[in-house]
Amino acid sequence: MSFHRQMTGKDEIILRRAAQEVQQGQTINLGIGLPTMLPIFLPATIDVMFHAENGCLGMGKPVDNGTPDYPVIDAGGRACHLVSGAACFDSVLSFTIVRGGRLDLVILGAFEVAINGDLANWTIPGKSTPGMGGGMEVAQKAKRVMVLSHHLDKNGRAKLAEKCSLPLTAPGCVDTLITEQAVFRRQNGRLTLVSLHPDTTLEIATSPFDFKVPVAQKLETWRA
Amino acid sequence: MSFHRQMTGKDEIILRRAAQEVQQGQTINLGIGLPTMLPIFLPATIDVMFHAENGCLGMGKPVDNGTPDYPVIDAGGRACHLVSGAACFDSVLSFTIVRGGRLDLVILGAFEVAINGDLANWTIPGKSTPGMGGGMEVAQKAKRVMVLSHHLDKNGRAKLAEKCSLPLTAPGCVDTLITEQAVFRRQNGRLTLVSLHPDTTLEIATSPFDFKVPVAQKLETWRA
Amino acid sequence: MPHKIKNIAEAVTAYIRSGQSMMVGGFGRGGVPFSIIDYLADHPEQYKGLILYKNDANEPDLGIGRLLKNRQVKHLYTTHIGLNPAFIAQMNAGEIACTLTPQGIFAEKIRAGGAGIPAFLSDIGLHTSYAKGKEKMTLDGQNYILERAYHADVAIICADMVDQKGNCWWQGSNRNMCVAMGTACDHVIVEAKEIVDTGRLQPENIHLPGVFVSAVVRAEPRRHQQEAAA
Amino acid sequence: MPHKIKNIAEAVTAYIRSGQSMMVGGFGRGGVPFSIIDYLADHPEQYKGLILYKNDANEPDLGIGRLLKNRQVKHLYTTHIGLNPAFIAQMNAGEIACTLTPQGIFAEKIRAGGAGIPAFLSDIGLHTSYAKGKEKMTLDGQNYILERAYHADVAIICADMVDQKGNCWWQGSNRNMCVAMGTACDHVIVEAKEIVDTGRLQPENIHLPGVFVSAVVRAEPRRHQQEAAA
Repeated sequence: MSFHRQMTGKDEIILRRAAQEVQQGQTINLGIGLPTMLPIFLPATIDVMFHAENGCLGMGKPVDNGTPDYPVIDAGGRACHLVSGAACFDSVLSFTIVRGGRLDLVILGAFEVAINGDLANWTIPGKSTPGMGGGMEVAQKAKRVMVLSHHLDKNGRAKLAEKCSLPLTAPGCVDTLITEQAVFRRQNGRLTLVSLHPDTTLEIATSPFDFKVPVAQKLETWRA
Repeated sequence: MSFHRQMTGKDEIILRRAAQEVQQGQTINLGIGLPTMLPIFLPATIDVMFHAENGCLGMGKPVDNGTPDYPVIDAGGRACHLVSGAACFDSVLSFTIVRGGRLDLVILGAFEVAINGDLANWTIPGKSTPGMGGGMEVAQKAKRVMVLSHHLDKNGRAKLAEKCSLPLTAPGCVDTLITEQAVFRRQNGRLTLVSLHPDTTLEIATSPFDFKVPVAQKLETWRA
Repeated sequence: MPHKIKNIAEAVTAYIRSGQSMMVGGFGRGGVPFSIIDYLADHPEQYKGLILYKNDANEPDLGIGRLLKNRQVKHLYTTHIGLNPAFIAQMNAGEIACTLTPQGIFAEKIRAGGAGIPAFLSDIGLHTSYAKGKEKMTLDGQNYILERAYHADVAIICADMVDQKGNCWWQGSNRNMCVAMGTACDHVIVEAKEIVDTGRLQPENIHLPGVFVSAVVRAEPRRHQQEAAA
Repeated sequence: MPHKIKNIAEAVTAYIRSGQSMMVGGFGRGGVPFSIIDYLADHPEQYKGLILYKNDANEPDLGIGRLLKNRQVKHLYTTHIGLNPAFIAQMNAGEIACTLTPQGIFAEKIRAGGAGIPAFLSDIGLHTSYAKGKEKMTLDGQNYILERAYHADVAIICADMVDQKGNCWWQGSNRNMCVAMGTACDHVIVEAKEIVDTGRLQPENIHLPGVFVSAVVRAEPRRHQQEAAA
């Protein structure tokens, strides 16, 4: 199996901004899709350990010409190298790490994110139910959940909604949402716009919302 | 820690008889004390695997001059070799083996055994409570529980009682009791005398009991 | 002790029947017993009505994807089916039952089955549709789902190195669900990529002791690899 | 990533306080962090009122036997104390609380604490005095004990080979309770018999990944061994 994806300009903006949120020494789980490409954008000075649900801590770079039969794959099925100090284990220990709260950061994609931090990313009933995989557990138990998403979906609707219409992966779990236009952080229980990409304005970024999005009094400078 | 014990003539009779009960290919757990000495009496043609609660399958001969600091000890603290094909693991997997019902045979000592198969071997309240260790689990979950015991305790009372007076390790678990005088097997829910050592008689062997011990219609020849 | 090595037909005939519950190792391709599955898929009339436990649904013509396509499976317990659109269509059409469980809870339920633990408490998915209809329990004022153990008649798993006693070792991320499944079934058939002499695996590094294993079979060259090479 | 190697005083000062709950690895002598325990026993005024979890009570002047003798422990959770008559006397005199649990359930409760499982069902000891006063539950007509997870502030364990990231490997039967304890505590101090360079342990053979480990200290020559040699 594989979840390869061509990177767009928007993707790159999101990934560069997300890389700024990563801290030295963290244990990080990357969801399928966009998050998988984050490591490319991390500076060489950052030393973190990537966790994969299928049973590795210390996932490294993708293997050139790696096949899905390669003995180390990430949770998306991509052949990967291991870094020095990596450990391999079984699914049971892998989720002991997850449910034991050992993940400092998990970076996920989303179908929908609600203003209160609710996350929906595992089923669109009647249409597509890929399954929750390890998503419920990482979303519920990681110390910090960051969602990477385009500001608008394919139909031009904002990914950040007042309320999720789809079944939840986990309630109130999203701490940070990064789109190509803005960064939202959960403050007082609500995702609050705290930073704008230089190419957009507050009016443009908030115009797709049919509800009032909280905006920080003083915006952070966009980092990338 | 160590539970060394000098072997007496009675011990040897019990162990030689017990060795006859072991079957090719079995996975066996040996309790502290007398049972630990069983392997000495097994013929070389018998190929079995000994399980130790602390985390080995495939315990072999004791190490000459082995200290308690030796990296492989049995559950009684004795330094041991591993046989070819042995596996070492942690306490959690060790008891997955036990509770999963993978032990074909467990051989234990006892304070008391009741005629219905009840076993008491972990506490004499107010006097001695060494603790149950792994005893409750092996007694409750092994496919077959065999107790090795002197026919009489130090005070001349029969080890096999109508009812246990001490707190139980597990109810109705004892399938076989071997003493230096007799073999008892549980038949129709009651430990039944099925074989007598040539040096004793039914009258002598049953005289210490203040209750009627079931006796098989046809006694088995004593094997050793 | 007689060694446990058998050929695939012997092992399957001895331990697998129509209507049985069967756990199948693997996450993606690692740990999947492709040769045993191909044998089952090549004999669809003899092995049907199976209840499967498998992390994911593989791809339509690969691994359990073949069993699903042949309609040899009546119920699939899994965590992720995103990669098998043919199966999703079958499921949406009501032709097959499918139970989705969060991946770590899926692993934990299997492990519990192996460890003699009939059920455990968990808060995973408690405030989601996953929790609907599930038994709940309150402990110290917190609400939990009572998760029951999984146990099956037979497990088929693939390991990288296996000795004649059935001791198993896995490379990289190939271990995944295989160890837990190997403890949770009445019989376990291990497909070995490499069979090594007993004693070659270091005792401390054995991932699944042979005591859990009924039979060891040799992995055959993989059909999809042969086709890719052709 | 900064390495985790500290000296014993640093690690103990950083992570251990009077009144804390502490899991201590080991079964017999294997896996027992003797150097860390000796440090605690040498500072009885600074480390007291401890709640200990340990498979067995060691011997009177060895390992946690020293902490018990110094009366630094207020409660011992364990499975076997048969070898420490001094402790048995203390317990019988009511000077220390002691909770005895069947060994596999003891291990399983610790593991559950590490795995985010608050409680599980078990039938071990159900028809014995062990079950008295414990919460019960019925499932499918069967009665079970509800066993609660153990979790502690700190674990001290001893491993045979440890790298700078805290990845651990154990020889022979030394692993015992150490892995489960290493997952079930807020902080874990590993006493290493040998510290090896990161990358030397094969990833597949690591028994406890370093993510669980707060600090690694070097095992000192053992006091009782020195005395025995003198």
